[in-house]
Amino acid sequence: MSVLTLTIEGRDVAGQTGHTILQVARENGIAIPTLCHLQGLSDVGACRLCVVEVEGQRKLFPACVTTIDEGMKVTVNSERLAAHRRRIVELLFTERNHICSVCVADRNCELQDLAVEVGLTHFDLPLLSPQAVVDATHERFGIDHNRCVLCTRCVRVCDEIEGAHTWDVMGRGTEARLITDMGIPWGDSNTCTSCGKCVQVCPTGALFEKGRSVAEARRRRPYLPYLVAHEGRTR
Amino acid sequence: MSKPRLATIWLDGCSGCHMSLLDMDERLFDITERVDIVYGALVDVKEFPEDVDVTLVEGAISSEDDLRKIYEVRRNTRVLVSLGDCAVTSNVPGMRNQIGPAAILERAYLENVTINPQLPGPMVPRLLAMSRPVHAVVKVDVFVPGCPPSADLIHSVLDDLISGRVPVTAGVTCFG
Amino acid sequence: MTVAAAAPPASPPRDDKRWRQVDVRIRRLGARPDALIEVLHTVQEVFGYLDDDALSYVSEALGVPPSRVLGVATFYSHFVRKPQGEHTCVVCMGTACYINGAGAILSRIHDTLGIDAGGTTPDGQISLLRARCLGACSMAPAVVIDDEVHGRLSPDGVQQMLEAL
Amino acid sequence: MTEAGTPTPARRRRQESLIPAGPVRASAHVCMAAGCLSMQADTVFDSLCERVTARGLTDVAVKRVGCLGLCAAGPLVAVPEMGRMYDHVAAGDDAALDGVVDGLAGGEGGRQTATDPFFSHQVKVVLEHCGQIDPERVEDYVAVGGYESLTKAVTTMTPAEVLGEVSRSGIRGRGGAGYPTGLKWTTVAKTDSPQGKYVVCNGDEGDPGAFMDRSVLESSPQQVLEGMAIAGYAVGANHGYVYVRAEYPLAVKRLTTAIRQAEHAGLLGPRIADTSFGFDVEIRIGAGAFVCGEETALIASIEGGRGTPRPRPPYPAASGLWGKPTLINNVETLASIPAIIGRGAEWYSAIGSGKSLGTKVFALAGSVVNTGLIEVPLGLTLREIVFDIGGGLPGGGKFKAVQTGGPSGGCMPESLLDMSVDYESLAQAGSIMGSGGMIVMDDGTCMVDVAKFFMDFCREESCGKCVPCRVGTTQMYHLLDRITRGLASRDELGELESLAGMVRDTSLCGLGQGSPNPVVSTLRYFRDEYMAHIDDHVCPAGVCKMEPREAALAAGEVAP
Amino acid sequence: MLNLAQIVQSHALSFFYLSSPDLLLGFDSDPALRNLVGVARQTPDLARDGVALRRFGQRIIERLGGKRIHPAWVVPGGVSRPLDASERDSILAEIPDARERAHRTLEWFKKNVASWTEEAAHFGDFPSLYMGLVHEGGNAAYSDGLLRVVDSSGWVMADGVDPRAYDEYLGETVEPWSYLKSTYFKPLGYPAGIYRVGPLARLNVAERLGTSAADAELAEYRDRLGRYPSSSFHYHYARLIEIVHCIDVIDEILSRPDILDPHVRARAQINRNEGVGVSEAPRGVLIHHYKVDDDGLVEWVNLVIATGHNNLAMNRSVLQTARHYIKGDQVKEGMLNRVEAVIRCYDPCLSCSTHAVGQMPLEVDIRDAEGSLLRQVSR
Repeated sequence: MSVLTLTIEGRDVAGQTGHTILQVARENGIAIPTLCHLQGLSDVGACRLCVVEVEGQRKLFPACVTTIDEGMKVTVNSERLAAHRRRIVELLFTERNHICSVCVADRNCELQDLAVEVGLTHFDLPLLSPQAVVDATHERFGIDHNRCVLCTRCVRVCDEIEGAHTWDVMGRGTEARLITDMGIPWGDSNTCTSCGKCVQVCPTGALFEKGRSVAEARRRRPYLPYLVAHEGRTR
Repeated sequence: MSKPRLATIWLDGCSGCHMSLLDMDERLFDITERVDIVYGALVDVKEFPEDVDVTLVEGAISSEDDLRKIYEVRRNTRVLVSLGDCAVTSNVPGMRNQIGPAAILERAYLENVTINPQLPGPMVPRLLAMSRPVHAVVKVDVFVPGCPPSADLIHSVLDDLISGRVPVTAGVTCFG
Repeated sequence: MTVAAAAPPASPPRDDKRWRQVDVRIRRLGARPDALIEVLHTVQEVFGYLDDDALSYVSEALGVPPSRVLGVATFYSHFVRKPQGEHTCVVCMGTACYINGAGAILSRIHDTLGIDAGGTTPDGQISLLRARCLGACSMAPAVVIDDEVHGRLSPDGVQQMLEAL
Repeated sequence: MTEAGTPTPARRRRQESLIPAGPVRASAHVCMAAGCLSMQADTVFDSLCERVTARGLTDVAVKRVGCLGLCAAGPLVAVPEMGRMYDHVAAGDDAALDGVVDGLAGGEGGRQTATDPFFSHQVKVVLEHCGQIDPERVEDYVAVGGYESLTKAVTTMTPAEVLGEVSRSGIRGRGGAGYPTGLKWTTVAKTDSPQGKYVVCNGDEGDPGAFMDRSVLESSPQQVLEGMAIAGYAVGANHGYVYVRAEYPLAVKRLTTAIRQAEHAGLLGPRIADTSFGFDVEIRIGAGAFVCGEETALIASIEGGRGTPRPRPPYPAASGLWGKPTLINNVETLASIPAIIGRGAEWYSAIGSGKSLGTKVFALAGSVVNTGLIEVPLGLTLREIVFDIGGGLPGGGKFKAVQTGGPSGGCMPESLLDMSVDYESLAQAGSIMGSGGMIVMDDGTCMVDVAKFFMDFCREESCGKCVPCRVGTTQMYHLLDRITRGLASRDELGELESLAGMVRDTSLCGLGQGSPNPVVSTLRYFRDEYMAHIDDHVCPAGVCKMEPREAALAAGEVAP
Repeated sequence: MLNLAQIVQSHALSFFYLSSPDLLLGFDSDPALRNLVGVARQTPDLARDGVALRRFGQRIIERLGGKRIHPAWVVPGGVSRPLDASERDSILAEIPDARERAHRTLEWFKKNVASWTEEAAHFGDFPSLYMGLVHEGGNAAYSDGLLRVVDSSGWVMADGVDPRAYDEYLGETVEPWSYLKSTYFKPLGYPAGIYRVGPLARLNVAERLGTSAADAELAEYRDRLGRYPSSSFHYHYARLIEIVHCIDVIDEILSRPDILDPHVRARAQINRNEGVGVSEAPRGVLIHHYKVDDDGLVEWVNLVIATGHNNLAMNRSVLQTARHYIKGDQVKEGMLNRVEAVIRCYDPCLSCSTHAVGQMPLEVDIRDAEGSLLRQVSR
């Protein structure tokens, strides 16, 4: 595995071939906002929060899936990127119904943290306020589609780590939403092993543990050792 | 130089933001010494005055009454501050936007009533089709998200405004 | 937690011989998971639409997780999950048709049949569908009634044709 | 090679062409593409056969052929030996039918294709055989030189030489992006892959208002297959897929027949032209998703999944279908290959101008007299295409704009009519070549409404995977909708423009990146129309219905 | 304890921030000065006591629930985490100061009560029923206990009522001119079944409060005003006594040996589909009635908020005060202020109970005997 040298934010850094800009940046303490990325799961480059500028390229590149090249000059923080990230977080907040004040994940949600990180204080765009349901048929867990940002972490962890592939996305565009098996209530699923990995990886209050309220913040992913062990393994 | 004229108003909100304003405890008197409170829950003024320097607006715009008031506030205020998630994002009052006001009124005033169920009549302000954040209707100068924003944050915002600084809430505080 | 429902039978009651056509198609494609879309095409050709039984059956036959099957079946607008009417009326909403008045045609059909795009008349006679582009742009605005393309239609012309069905 | 159709007047089993045994003095080519077919071209074909037989013209053939191009004037019958074209030969119109037969018998009538501007300006490479051969008889294609290029390639040229020929021809992707085809082929060829490689023909053609691929597949499917086989030989792939839209049933039928006949004739399958090179083709039918026109989404669809694009790199040329190197070209690109190999790169690069070489097929539609299919050398001006070839606007309508590139394209106003149609100029004008849809709009069209139409299209066709496109298109649509209802403020217009920039910069695939183009280009050339809607609450073209102000004010939908 | 802290802070807000300007500066004083700032300038100590008492209540809520407004500590099945020793001790340390301020304010009020006799007589002084929560022994209850209803002479109309049966005793009706529904006591029907809740009602309904200092004050309260005082003006006096009481109860609770017990959370599945909870909110009886489906999703809710109970009483009080203070067609500002002051006695929270109208539009129609409109005054 040969080592490549490049500059990120003007700093000379080195990384192994095949590693992504995100990996190398984080190894060198350079922060890049992410949402759909989760170490241990395959990357899909869907939320676009981690797009960065590469010198000599008009296009922006998602740091989570773009592998490094020798002599690459990467800019992570620029006015343009900051504005794009703020807009992406705003779009997510306006797509469905993210009412932090009454959400089970209040003060324990990555989308909420991102709003602070990108400096979002309000939404210029109107809230789309779609109708979305809550499925609490599972004995221990529930899903609130109002809070889902379609990052598909749950789909990936269920497929790649648990192997049950209970979750998938149905429909297209902004009508897309998560389903269990043939679109049946979660409690009736016969592929779900009730392992709860999806609940642990969900960045927002969409997947939650029943009986555990906002006051009892749930433990987050760092405690899932087997996820880190499967670094980047895709199936 | 006369003291800045401060007003507070609360539209479709739960008064939690005003309570948080009072939660600055003794510092409240430091603020009241440096400003004239010309309108609000703590003073007995009925008409919104003219040339107000700063108005803290709590609550979403949900009824025609809110709409009338916010236009009046905007006309007479230099710096309009959207205080709290309801004003900034329509928050909980906005949750009815998914199903519209009719369903809410029917549930409360027709279904859940023992005798003479009826929808409250012409004297009360009509609910708008959508409950909206303040900046969806008028220009807002400062956003203070939070449900409620902490007393410290409200104090620092007021302190900045009184001293002529532009308060920065981006990256400091968040919704919820 | 309700007692886990008995797993759906390996293959749903298939007294209908049309299933054999589906089985043949599955076998010819080697029952590989990536033949999913081709098999769904066959099921829709044979049965007219994709109901949950059919989707579950295909999921079992190809070894594709049910959630993925439903995900694919609902991604593509060609697949329909409700039985279609006797007759189908597809209004093309491509650019050429749109600027030549396809919108007026669609609203006239809505007024005549009382249904919206994607719906079927209560008597199950006519299904109204909206297409992105049928490639009949030279005859815009175009409407396809039961696989027959009709070009340069006026709202009145469409109404007469529908009433004749 | 099977024997030509038998001349006996017995009722033909499946409407085969009427071909006399002896020498043929003249032949009537009846267009059987979807357009004319929908105007009962098959009845026209039967009537002509009966009349020719009744008149005892034993040296006249009546052939079923593909698209003759001028769909506006369908049903069409061409007599190539006399350079004539009969239009509006309606099924029940005896006078017109007799007119054709009189012509065949030696009389006058019909248009002279040599002088008619619709035909004279065209240079047919891709459409060369369209309307000449019977798409459902491989013999016809072989008779006009079909598969000679494939045979020449596999027997006399090395893959590298084929690559060189294609690269030197300067041909660029006809799907829309205009990526140099030679470069793409070389990348695939360079990547070695023991488990094999694939050639994929992208026939998804989701652009509304574009029907070039449909006509090519319906009129000369063999040409595409030959192009795929040559590509397979050049890049070292033995297996190909043709991905065709479900909305083109006739194209699928004729392609299936073409594959079977080609395999039967040894032109496809294990040993092509008795060499060790084998190439077989499978058809994959799309199921209605515009996004599947994008390479990685197409791959995901062929793999039986949801058509959601994947980030690139890795590009399909390096790792595509099932992870193997995959060459993906548009129908039109592949249909040009046989001519390039047959007549050489120099002949092809002599056509066109600058960096846009060769010919391009355009689908003329909208408010233009001669709606139909044309193939012209790149570099012609918009005016020549719309007015000279297209015959201008019907009923003397006033030209307002022409839209190219579909939902990722843009609108060109009158001031750009003299702009040359090539990749670079279109990009500069804020549009893209796209697949070739060219829709002419008269002054009865509201450009804001058109922008909203395309945004509505992108919103519904977005695969929903990446945030900027999924939510961005929906929010841009709402802003455009408010503008068309006269409710929007200038601030909202600012929001629209800033959102457009962000969606273009950050979306994962072409659909999202291109979705703002219609808005940006109509804002660039028709900003006054937007301002009329916003400031004066008026739709200059009278298309949009303005909401009453007082109601909107009372509902808090607009600021005072 | 959280509820008691809430009562202390809410009563402090009502008395010091909202009502003290009338009581201290006078109902007829200049409206521009008749506010908290005016009080702070004139009697800084009283204002400081108010702020301190409110802070005392809010700090308890903040320690337990993480934040002063919308705290997140109470969960289905108990509370999310136990109290730790340092929190208990820091609260205990603040009790003496709070107790002293409470008593000082009560003494100040008692000293001046004579100057408001006229107001006391016309601020909603009419017979009505009273409702509140009571323990078996007759002690006032704030977070459990059963409902008791007495009339103005003390006759017990209903006692030991299980909260689940609230809808047998309470009916709701709608007036076209208000989003606030009116509740009435069903056995007496509408509008006869007018009743009051809150501090005045609680002290009438209960035999005693249950803490020595407060019960002493209660005895003096009853000496001055009679066993069942019927004027809404006395809400103020009752509030101050309740502040004293709540502080003492908090002290008791914190001194219990098991206060730091970690077992504070019960976990259960959905074993019932319906539940009613009643407590004494600062402004009076608060009823929450929920129905959930088998998965635990709330399907149906009915909340009867304290201010809703008092709606009929408030309307009656406005009528009485207006009749008394508005003579002829001359209306002085102080008179209109009294009409509003009577509503302040109830300490209504219109936002919580209506969620629609935030401001009190006050319009007074002045008609002559025949009812023809003389003048219309709005404030």
